[in-house]
Amino acid sequence: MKLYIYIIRRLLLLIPVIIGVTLITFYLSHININLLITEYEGKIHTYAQYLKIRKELHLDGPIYVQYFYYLGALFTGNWGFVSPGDIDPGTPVVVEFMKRFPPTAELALIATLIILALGIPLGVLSAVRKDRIPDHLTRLGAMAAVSMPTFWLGLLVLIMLAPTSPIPHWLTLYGNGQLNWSVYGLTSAGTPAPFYVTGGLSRPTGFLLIDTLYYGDIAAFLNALWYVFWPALVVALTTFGVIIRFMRSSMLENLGQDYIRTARSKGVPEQFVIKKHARRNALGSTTTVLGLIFASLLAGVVVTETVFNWPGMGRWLYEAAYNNDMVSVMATTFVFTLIIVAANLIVDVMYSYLDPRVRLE
Amino acid sequence: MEEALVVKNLKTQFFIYDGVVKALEDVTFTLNKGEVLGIVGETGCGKSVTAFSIMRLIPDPPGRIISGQIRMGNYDLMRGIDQEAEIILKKRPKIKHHNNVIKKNEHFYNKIRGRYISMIFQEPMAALNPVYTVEDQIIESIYLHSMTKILKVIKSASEHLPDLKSFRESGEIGAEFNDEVGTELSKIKNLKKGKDSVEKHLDMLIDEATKFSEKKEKYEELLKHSIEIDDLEEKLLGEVGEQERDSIISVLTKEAKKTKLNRLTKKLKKKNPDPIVSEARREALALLESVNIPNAFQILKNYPHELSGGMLQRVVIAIALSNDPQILIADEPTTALDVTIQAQILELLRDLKKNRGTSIILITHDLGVIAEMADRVVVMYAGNVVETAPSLELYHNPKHPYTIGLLQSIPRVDDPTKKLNIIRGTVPNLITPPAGCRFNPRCQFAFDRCLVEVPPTIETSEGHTVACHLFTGKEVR
Amino acid sequence: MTTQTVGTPLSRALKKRLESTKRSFYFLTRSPLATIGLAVVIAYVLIAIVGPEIIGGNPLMMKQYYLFQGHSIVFNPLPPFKYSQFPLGTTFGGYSIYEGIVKGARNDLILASAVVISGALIGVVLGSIAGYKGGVLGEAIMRVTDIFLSLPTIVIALAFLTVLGRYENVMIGALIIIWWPTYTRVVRGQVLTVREQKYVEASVAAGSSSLRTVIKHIIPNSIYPIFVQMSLDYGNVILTLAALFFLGFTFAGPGFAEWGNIISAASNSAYAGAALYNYPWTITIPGLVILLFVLSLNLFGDGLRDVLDPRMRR
Amino acid sequence: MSEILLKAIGVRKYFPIKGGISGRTLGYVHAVDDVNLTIYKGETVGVVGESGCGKTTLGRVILDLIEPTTGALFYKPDEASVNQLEGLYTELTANGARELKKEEKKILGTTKDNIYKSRSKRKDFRSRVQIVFQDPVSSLDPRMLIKDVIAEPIRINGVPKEDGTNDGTGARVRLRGEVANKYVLDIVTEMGLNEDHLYRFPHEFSGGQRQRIAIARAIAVKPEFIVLDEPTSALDVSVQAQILSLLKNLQKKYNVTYMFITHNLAVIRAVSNRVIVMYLGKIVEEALTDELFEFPIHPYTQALISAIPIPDPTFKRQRLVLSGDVPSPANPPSGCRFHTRCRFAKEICSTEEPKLKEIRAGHIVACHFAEEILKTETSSSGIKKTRETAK
Repeated sequence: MKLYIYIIRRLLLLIPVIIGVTLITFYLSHININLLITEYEGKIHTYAQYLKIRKELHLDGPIYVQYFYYLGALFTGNWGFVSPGDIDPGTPVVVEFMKRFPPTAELALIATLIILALGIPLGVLSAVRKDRIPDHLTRLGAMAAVSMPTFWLGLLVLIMLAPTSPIPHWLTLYGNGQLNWSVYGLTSAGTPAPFYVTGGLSRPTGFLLIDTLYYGDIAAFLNALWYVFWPALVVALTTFGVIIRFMRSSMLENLGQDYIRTARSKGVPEQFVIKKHARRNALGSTTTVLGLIFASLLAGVVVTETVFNWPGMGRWLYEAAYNNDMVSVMATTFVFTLIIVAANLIVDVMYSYLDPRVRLE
Repeated sequence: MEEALVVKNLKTQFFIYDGVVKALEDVTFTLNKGEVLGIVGETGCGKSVTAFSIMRLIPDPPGRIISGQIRMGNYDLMRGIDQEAEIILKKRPKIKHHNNVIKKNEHFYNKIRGRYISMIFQEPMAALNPVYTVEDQIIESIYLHSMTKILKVIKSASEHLPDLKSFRESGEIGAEFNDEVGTELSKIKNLKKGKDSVEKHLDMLIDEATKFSEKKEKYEELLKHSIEIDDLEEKLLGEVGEQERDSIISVLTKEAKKTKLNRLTKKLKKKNPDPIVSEARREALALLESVNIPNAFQILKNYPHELSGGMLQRVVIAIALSNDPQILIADEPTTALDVTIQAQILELLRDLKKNRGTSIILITHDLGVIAEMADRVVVMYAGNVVETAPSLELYHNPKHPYTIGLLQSIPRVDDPTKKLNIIRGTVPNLITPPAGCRFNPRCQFAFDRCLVEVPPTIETSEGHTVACHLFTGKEVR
Repeated sequence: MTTQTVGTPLSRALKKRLESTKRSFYFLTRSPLATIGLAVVIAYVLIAIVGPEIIGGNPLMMKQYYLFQGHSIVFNPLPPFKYSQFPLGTTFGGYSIYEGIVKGARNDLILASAVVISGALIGVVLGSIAGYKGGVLGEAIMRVTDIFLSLPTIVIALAFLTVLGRYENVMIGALIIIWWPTYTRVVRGQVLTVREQKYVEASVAAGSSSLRTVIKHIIPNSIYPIFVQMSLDYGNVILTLAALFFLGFTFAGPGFAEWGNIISAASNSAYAGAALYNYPWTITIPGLVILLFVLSLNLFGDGLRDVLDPRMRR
Repeated sequence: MSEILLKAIGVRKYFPIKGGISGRTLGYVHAVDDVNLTIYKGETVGVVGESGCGKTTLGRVILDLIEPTTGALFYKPDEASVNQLEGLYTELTANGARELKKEEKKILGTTKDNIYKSRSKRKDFRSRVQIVFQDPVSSLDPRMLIKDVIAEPIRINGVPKEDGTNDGTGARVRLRGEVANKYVLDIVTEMGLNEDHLYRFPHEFSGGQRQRIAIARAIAVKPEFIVLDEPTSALDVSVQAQILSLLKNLQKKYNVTYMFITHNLAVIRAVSNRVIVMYLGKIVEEALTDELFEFPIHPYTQALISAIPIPDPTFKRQRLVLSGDVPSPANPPSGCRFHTRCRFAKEICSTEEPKLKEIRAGHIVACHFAEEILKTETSSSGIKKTRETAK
């Protein structure tokens, strides 16, 4: 099968998944009607008004009609407004989303990079030195990392890098470990932040790292990198154990295969037996768990953003949930789910690229 | 007759939880030049362990060659094995795999494997890496051992460029040259695969030669370097002092790193490959054609899962032949295949022996295959060689009770009236093998001496040796 | 078999079984870490059972320490090892960390057990159906499983807690919804391999009914990976629970004895200033308690997998 | 010949190949295609062919372990109904109905006594037949004691009441407690195992012993018919000889009928009375064993026989090495399925499918050129003849 046919096939398989996901979010958002109409608070005084608003929101029809309107609103970008009690009350959810998405994407991508850069070599090392000291250390370390509560590790990092900590001042994270929100231009108020110098400039992409480079401010870029790195590291550390474990076991399995013996019988030096023959095959099967890892990574992102006060979707979700802002909660839930679905798609395509047998089926 | 390989007192053991599996105990045999030596026996008798020990492919842990000698011509292949064994016995069960001595031996052996001794395996489906194309896996082997040859062919092709072009026009190979490209051309001619194939080869040669001329100096330099390395390897295999050996190995280690085999895959995907890749690919093509693969040029690009078992076994054989080895070890090459495909593969092996003069060790449990293929036969039982004889002699005058029992327990398609004779019991557990002769619990002739004394190997007639107390004669060892 | 003539065949067989059990045990102890893990887990379970009874008081809530400064009540943290009544000190809000840990062990273990056991049960039932029967029903089950697998864990839990309210049942329910698909998938995978085994076909050939085949052959042969999965998941459930409590989605007030809740109490006030740095024990100690428990579970689960995976034995 | 034990008519088994974007059925693997088969009481029928020829699937279909796509199966049928059905079937196929036809399905499907359709017949059938598999590792449940492995079919089906009778008329009884234990012990003793073995798990046995246990499980319910699916392929020759002789003794003692599926022609020659050769889901040749080995007619059979390595270095013969691989059963060649590898192939072979015809007494072949081959070729490809000329 050609690769593109495989991708098309995989895309078509997404449709039922997305329908299923919308069904779940629809169920959640419509089970508690009162929450749905909280944004009309203050406008409702009589029962007649209540009925009117219920009609406006199409909540009086049969369930499938409600679902239909829900889907319509979902795909036309009419996602409602951020509730009072949040940071920016009254903003359309879509606008809020445009602001919140880049920070989360930045964090998640850097965390993914750290995971891959650490996890794969360590997994290979662990397998090649099976049952020897490097293996034991790697496995124990990875296992300890995944056993840590994400928020706890985050707090420890914050304590370590707080301005009151005895480390050199330029290493600390600004403002008691909290990234200043103005860096992201999300609030008008706030103390001066590293990037504040360029304040008043527009944010072309919303990505901290890209924007600083856009304005050619290397110092700000390095500073931003420092800020992104720590939460990303926390997310990565609490997630990458799975990839080490999987890489290790799949390396071991591959090293026991007959074709490894064939390679050795050709006189292939041991380092290439590992680099070329075993690792490539192990990478193929390890990609299958990347989707799962990404899902747990996003869960870590929600917690980490809250701890580090990172102005992304995770923090938004936390605040919205805390304030019973159901509209924002459902929006973020839906988007997070879509991200995971998309990540699974990418992983499958990667897998079929790495292992030609998959395309055959 | 000249000896290609001498195996003496080979002893291999596996160290597992339940104890030490004495898989090979004192295995001795010789392989003569240009003959097919059959090794036959049942599961667990140590046939494959013997092959893997010769190739030093015993999975470690848990397995280890404990002692023994293997000589290939003048080369001592077991150099350093005593040193290794010493370390192992001391540190068991926690041997350091990356111990320097072991590592050095590994480097030394990588020069032997695939170059002088090659191996083909039982399961062709599993023997090839599923994520690399067929050509990738053949070229890998050529790259490792035949770099000098590749460069020489390209160089001489560039010298004969006008001739090659005129051959290309006529579509036929005419005059013969006395250098590398001449040999290659006569090889192509001998393949007799038709005009298309000849043109394909010539196209590739012309392409390489042109590119060579463009960057002549660079490739001349490479060739010089490659010859130097070859000389070093040659030296390493011969008798060298400890210190010199270490220095050669360290040079070769660096050299091995430079091959960058993991980049080969990318190079092969390029539209316009460099002449080295192109020549290697041409040789891979010639190899596939020589093992009678139809549409060889397309097959080069295929992945293993796209080919049938018979085809894959041919590819595996092509890989094994890629550096024209002196010895080929075939470990149950047809067991996983259907009878009609088995017939094809056996015919191919027969041609190979005839045309290339390769010495073959054929390992199988099928006495029928042995009868068709082998010149001499080694019968193994429970890690021991129990009988060695020329094929005809063995089938018509078997001596050892095990051989006799084995021959009588095969249903004969040519003689259905023959009654099947049963050897009672099963192959013993090799952790606690029976004392004395290991066959004694199953032997119908066993007497008290068999239970305590390991039988010596006795030569009963010219070239026929047997390890059994029932016979008397000249003790060979 | 001439050497073994003592006792009846059955007693000889039992002796052999004992050997084999010893062997399994050997494989477990070959990894000392797994053994330590098991020991620690057992210790936690004992604490969860006995601990709250010894301490007394409300087994669900932590004791609170406060003082009057003038007319107002102040909840200052107490350092550890200073007052015998609060051996590990207190958090902001004056909650006894020691009580939180001991009583929290019981609360956490009960909550996590409810989630993991129900998830595994659902998984075994649905996975066996999807794997053995296959067909349209099996396909449908797997599609639904796939959809639930793509829901992000904490996110969906937060959504449930928002929409349905912050109740214990909602939290457990949300976590079950997060975890059942994994089990369904694992069980189905196992059943699919076991189903292809010849002994299943032999049983069918002997006239055995589907139900009998599933109960006698399929489930016994595919159940072990579930135990491994459960032991590994247990830790993850604990972590997720702690995270939810840390985020403030408690269903029983700030004094509820739960490991994440202790850290929550500590860190909320920490946002106020440099307090976090000044009172590090308020988050370090409960965090270490979680870490130790989850790590032990993971070590044990890993060892268990090695023992049960015949490929690892040689 | 003696009484008919089993009769299969028009059996086909097509496995769907799922794929494409929607996972719809793209085609079918023609594992067994239009097979008619008669098995007589007390005989051993050998079924031989290369991997992918459908022999294993045929064994499963004959035992009703997988549902066939079409076909009818009769157990000890009365002659009249079989004749009627065969008549109907010939009529249908004579009309060129090679493809699956609804009508055919209807006629074969609704016939009474057809085991594939009748629930009660099926249950009775299951208690009278057994199977032994190739792979001794996976054929025994690793978590069951040998005692329970052997007792399982007894618990489900019971055993015939009168000891040793095997005519299928006796009522079956379920054994319990001590009696059952004693019964199981008797069976294993007969297989050359002892009481100690009963309380062990399968992984504690060697391949040969496991195969004995599998045979014990099959023989425990005193079946009338056993399908042996490559029972010795995974075993060493010395153990193979043990198992073959055990099977022979059991057949004598219990008067059981065997269908022996294998790719090993030497084994077939040693054990069977009659041989069926299959190629890509079709029967290509069928004859008594000696007849087949001495006068193979179908070019495929000839090649197969000539490819058997014979353990005698003096044995020289003309070798017929087939070119190419077995085509994929998902996309079998048109006409005669063997024509892509056949040395006699002419144009007609690729267009018209040859029917099975009786060429010599009891010797059925599906080849357009069977008569001609018989006239010219037999002397060079039969085993015995070559042997004589070689000497």
